[in-house]
Amino acid sequence: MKIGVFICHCGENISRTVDCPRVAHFCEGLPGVEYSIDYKYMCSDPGQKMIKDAIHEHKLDAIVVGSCSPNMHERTFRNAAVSAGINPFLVEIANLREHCSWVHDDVEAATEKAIELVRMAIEKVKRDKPLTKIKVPVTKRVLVIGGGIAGIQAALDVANAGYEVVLVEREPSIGGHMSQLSETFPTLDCSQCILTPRMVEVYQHPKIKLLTYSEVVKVEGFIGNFKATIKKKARHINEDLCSGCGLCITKCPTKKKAYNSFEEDLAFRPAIYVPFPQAVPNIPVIDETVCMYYKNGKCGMCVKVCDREAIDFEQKDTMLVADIGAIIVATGYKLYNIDKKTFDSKYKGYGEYGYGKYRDVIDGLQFERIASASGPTAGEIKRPSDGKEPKKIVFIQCVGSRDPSKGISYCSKICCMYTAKHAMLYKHKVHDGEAYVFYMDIRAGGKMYDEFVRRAIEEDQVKYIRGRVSRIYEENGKYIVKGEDTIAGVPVEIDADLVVLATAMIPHDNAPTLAQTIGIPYDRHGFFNEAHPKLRPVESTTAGVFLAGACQSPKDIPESVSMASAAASKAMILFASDTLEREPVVAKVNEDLCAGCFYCKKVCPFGAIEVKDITDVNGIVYKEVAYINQGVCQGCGTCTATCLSKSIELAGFNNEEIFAEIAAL
Amino acid sequence: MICREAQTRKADKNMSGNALKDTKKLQASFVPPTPSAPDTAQEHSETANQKHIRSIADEITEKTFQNVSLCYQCGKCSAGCPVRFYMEVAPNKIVRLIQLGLYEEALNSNTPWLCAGCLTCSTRCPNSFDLAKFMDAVREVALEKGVEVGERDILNFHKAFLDQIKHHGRSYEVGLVADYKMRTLNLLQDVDSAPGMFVKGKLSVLPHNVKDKKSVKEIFEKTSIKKNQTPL
Amino acid sequence: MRFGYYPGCSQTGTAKEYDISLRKVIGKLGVSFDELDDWSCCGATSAHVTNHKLANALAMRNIALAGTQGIDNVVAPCAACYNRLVLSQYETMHHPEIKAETEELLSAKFTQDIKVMNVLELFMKIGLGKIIDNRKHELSDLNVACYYGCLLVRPAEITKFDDAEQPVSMEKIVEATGAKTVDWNYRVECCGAAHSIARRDIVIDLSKKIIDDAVDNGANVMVVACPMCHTNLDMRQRAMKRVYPGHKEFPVLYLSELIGLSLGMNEKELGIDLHYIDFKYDGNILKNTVA
Amino acid sequence: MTQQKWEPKIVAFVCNWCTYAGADLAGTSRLKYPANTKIIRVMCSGGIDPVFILKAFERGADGVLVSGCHPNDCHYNAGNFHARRRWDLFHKLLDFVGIEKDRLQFSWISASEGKKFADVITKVTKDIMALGPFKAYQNMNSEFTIEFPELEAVALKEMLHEEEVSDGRA
Amino acid sequence: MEELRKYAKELLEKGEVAAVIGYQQVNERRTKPIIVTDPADATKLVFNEYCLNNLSVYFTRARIRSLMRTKDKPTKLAITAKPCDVHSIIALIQENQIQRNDVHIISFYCHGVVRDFGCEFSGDYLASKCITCETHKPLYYDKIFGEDKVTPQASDKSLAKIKELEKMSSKERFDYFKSEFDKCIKCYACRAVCPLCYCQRCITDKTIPRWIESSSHGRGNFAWNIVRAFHLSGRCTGCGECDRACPMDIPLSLINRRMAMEVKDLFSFVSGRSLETPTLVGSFDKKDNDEIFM
Repeated sequence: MKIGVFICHCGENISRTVDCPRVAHFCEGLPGVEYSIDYKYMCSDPGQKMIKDAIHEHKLDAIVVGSCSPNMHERTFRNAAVSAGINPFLVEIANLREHCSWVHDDVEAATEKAIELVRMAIEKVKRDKPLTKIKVPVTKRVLVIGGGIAGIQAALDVANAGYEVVLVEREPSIGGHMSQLSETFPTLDCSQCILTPRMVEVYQHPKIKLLTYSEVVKVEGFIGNFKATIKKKARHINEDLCSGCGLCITKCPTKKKAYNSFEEDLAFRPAIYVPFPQAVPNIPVIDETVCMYYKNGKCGMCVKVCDREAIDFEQKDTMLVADIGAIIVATGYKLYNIDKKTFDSKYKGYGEYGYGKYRDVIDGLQFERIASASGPTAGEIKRPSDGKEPKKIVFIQCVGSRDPSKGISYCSKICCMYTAKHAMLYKHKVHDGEAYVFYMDIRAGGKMYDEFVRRAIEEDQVKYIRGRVSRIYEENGKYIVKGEDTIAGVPVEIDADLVVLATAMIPHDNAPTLAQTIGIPYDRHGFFNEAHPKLRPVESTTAGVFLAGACQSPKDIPESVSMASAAASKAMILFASDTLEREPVVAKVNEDLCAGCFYCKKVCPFGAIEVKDITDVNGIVYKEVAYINQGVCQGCGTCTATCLSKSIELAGFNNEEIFAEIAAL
Repeated sequence: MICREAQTRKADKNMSGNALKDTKKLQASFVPPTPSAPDTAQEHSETANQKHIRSIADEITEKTFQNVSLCYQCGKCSAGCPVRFYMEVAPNKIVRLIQLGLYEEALNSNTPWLCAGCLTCSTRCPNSFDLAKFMDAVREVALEKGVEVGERDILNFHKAFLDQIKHHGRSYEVGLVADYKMRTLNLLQDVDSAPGMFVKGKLSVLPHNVKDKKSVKEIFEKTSIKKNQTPL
Repeated sequence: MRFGYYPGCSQTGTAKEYDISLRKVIGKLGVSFDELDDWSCCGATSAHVTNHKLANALAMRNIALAGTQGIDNVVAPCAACYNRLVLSQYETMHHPEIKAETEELLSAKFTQDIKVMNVLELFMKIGLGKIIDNRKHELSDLNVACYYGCLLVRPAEITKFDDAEQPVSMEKIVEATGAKTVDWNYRVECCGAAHSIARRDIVIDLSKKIIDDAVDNGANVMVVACPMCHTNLDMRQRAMKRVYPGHKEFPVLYLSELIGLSLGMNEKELGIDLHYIDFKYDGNILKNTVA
Repeated sequence: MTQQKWEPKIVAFVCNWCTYAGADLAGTSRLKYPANTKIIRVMCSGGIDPVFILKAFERGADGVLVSGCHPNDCHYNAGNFHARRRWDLFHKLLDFVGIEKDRLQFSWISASEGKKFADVITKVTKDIMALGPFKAYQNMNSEFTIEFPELEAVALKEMLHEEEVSDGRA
Repeated sequence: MEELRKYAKELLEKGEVAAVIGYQQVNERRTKPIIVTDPADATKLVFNEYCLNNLSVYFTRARIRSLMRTKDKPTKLAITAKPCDVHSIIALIQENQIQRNDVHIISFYCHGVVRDFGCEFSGDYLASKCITCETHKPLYYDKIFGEDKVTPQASDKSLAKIKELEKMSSKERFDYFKSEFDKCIKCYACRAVCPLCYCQRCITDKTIPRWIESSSHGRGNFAWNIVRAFHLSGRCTGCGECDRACPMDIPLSLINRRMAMEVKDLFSFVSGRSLETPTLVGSFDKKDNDEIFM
């Protein structure tokens, strides 16, 4: 076998700590190595040409490239090899950058290590077998999880391209947090006015199957061939019969039994309800925990008044299974609840601000509802405790955000803007009121964003004070806000009527559970991880699963929408062809040697292993062996390690190859 | 940021030779105060053509096990400080001055001495910077350097208190007050409460002594502060 | 139940009554103390604000004594001592350098964590049920402002027994005596104890604010768990009257004294007569006489 | 490795999805850690055979690290759960036959834990340094020690190129 | 005894089973295995304290298995099994080596067997596994003979040895096992006698790549013995045949027993006790011990 070794300098990234010429020179002398060279940028066109030329000139059978992580350029070098006539699986990458030059300082030690890494790759490539990619069919249907603005946008984009969409929303209505907002920055246009037409479009779209009040409970399979199980929670309303007249809601005797979560607990709702008037679908839900019928079997008022007989107390949760080709996750965020937390909680509370204790210390979404014309105060600014109009209002930014001691280190990105918006909305409605904003930094990057903040300061006379607030306490119906103006260097105290805390954006509590269900990674906060922070921001590391909106990190509406469209187009790229090529890293059983213990079948996470009968000449079954369905196998190799007689091999990572790597140490 | 730009601008002016009386020239010593490895220190000396001296920020880091750069100047500490109104400079500014390498201003102010060590700032700091501990270290450094202390009386009280412990192992209030008054010549303060205390039997005329007084004295001797380790 | 006991210097002088009442109350609840033999001063504020090594060594000397005397939990009734002991132990156990240094300095070995408890933890451990069971009087006409002060609950990550901003444990204990508690704002504010002598002006201001807020929120007595706080809030009221002529005297009790009252002991037994501001509790009738 | 100062040889078997990506992140973040560890990539921690570890010891490794995705985060859903049982038992077995516990270490490192990767490698290197060279295992038969390089080559050959008899593939 | 012979004869005559795997007396203190296919030979069958062999190993032998695969009608195999041998059969059934329907278990109340042929049946010469044995009555059977008797008292020397080893330092333990494994001559008697070593080609015989060095030198011996013990961890039922078979007296079952103790501690699992419980290998619990992972 003739092997070519190519050592990349990566500009200076590798060569600064690894003596690349020495590595290349050392490899020249190794058995099997026909050709060895180093070059400044192997991934560049001249670099790739160098590889191709060398393959032709020296009649190489396999190549080893010492460069960056295989996650970066493995594909580049494989393609180069293929165009020169080498099987792509006879290309091995030695990770000299991420695993060597970037993490070590000592040139001698790093060079030694680089040589060993390349040697390991050479030994492996010697035993690599040519493999061909596996073709699998693609189901051209997208599952969109989350019906906020990101999910709506992604669903509409995909559906308008002519592909089917299943849109799953946990709440009774789509719309998400955007439907709760009063106005949006920096244009101050009405949030619901621009959102509701989109919601209706989703509802009426023939290609979109809308499943509200539903959750994804299981995802199996792989890119192009997922199988999703969706739990449709019982609404106790027959959706086909309900006309959405709302009579049941007005007649329900449990008027104020439950907090209205759409109004951020600033109002109440009955047991049977639609979250808000423009809800899509406009079909109520019965809350079993409140409904009298479920408590004592009596009432049934809604049944009596519904002339379409749509109420169904006996309705049960149902499970739906859908074949899916790609998944777009758009589950959004929630606001950091700043009430008191326990010692073992990931987050700590804000006892010093008395949230949860003082009714007039509220969070941003609550203020949105107070400012909203459709909200509990019909758009008049009134404080929750006594309904009086606050004449002095204090906004505090970075509550939770940028506060590692409370558990959140990141900037929530949208608070600077929405606080400016809140202050303006307040000043527009309470002309004689005073508005103060405590901030640490103003982060208003974006088109017309900084101008917006300046408008609040210059035109609307909002007082911005640079400094964090230390404490809030109540004194005679006023809230004493203790802060320091760090620019003037003077302590300040404001006796406010209402305090609005711009609390952090955090992922939903069950985001990690969903991530585990789908099989995508998430960070320590619970935000889903993108495949690459710069170049693959809308893809998860799991092929065929894309991310959109604030479930990936804090985002405002335009960012969520553009990310959703990007995710949609990623899914459509996948659907552009009928079949999909998959890495041929799959396991195979040596049937002669298989002892038929089927431990492999027990450990296989994908159910790819079947029982196969081996018959003798007389047609009598004389043994049973394991058989691996190549279409289902995902190539984890758990079976190979479990197999006692070592009768299973994983293509591309077979035991001989790994032994060779160990031996090269 | 504004403050720093202004300082730098002033520093530039200073370079042109026309030194203003209040110009603060920022030194290289406000680079991250984590103890640097020997090789990088050498590199530093080569480039800057001066030896890397252990800065006061370094000393504070060593004493407190925390990086001075942790403070991002949000001001929550100053906002909640109960004795903020009596201070010349806000507590967060003291950290800023140390971060900038303007040690004299920081050490001369009365702020560290007025700090009551109530831990309000440390408890509420969003970036988990223990400001109270930082203030302890600032005072300690000030004593080591022999800097003129902004609050003489408070220091005298601490000295008097520690003297009592050094000699008796426990604090002895009568001796403490007498010692403090001798140091400050503030003879009339507290005369209103002392007789009452005697009457109520709260103050004993004789000190309470620890049996093993020697061991306590030894602690004092072994940990005594060495003055003027390096110039300011 | 037995606990180690570190009284602290104040307990032998200005806070005699705290010591007396605490010992009597726990005796009644069937608990006893093993006083740490030959304990010395924890170093208090004066040590840690001027010399961190000294502060550490002075506090750790007592922890070392507990270790050699086979005491694995120590009650430090003074909030300042408690805070010094807990913090020094935390620092020592979490930084190997400090540990080695302190061990050498004191010729001792710190192998185990000694649990240092404040007086709130002590009563929580004894159990509120015990107080209720032994209660002679329900102090229901007392509206108590529970004053934690600064050092009792901070820093919460290290003291780990109650919330640093909105603590509840003292209220729970006080409510076990049948007294009512008021919600007020200065529960964890500092009284400026360290400057009690050198900067009396500051202390008077801070203490005045604390007392005023308690009164504004309807309290008729304040309960503290720290001799420093008590000195400032009780003794300094005389000076307060001179600075703020309208100031009305306001009784301040130690937690142990309040519990003692509910257990049926009288003011004299508990040493309440040693306070500057007189406080008499007779059966169910509150007599707050101005001296 | 240089003669004068002994440097431990450590092998890390890591899964492709979490720990390998975590190691990449350590690189992109320019975190520093000792250069003694060589990484062998497999698809899943569930696919690492205990014999790999024995082989590594035989081939002169002084320590081995096995690392994969955190429980519940496995790219293949359950591979690491099977691995966890396997490694727990194997670790106990090696301990019982007298191989120091720290020679073989395990960790869960996710793709976002570059810092943890660097910390773990540093810790493992430190632990192995403290234990010293694993001569006891490597020198088990003197004829195969490093002093006879030609025999070493024979051993290598035996390990990899011995003629196949029953696979029918020779 | 006569009952057994009569019963076996009937089974064979009725054609319910293709063969009876049993014991045959050699001399007063020795038996040997016999495969009875002719009903007339049923009279040779015996059962007593000298029936040491774990006959379930024969289920894994191709020649015996072929008896079941006659062209016209597949038949069962009968086996005379001690209660502890039944554990092995359970393990084999769980590992798909034999179906429960294909095996007819003839078992006995057991009160222990001797350590080796030629020994007198008493506490001093009781087989090690019998000392702590709790299954005097088999867990699964199709026919049972005999009556429950008391097992002689004996001291548990193997447990004492395990405890002794646990107290040693790593180095001492390493030296101990090295010296024990050094004795190995790679005869693979342990493998041949083990009912659970049924692989058609053992890992040690695999040559591309070479998993375990085949020469009987220190390293090869160490690797072989570790892999053998590891492959049996969570599977070994503790029949102790490996110990009896080893010509070099390597304490093989000592390691097996120690691993079984670990398995019980960590996962509350004992191999070969229940057909319903999932096997240890091939199942997991999300709450499994996570201690060793950083």
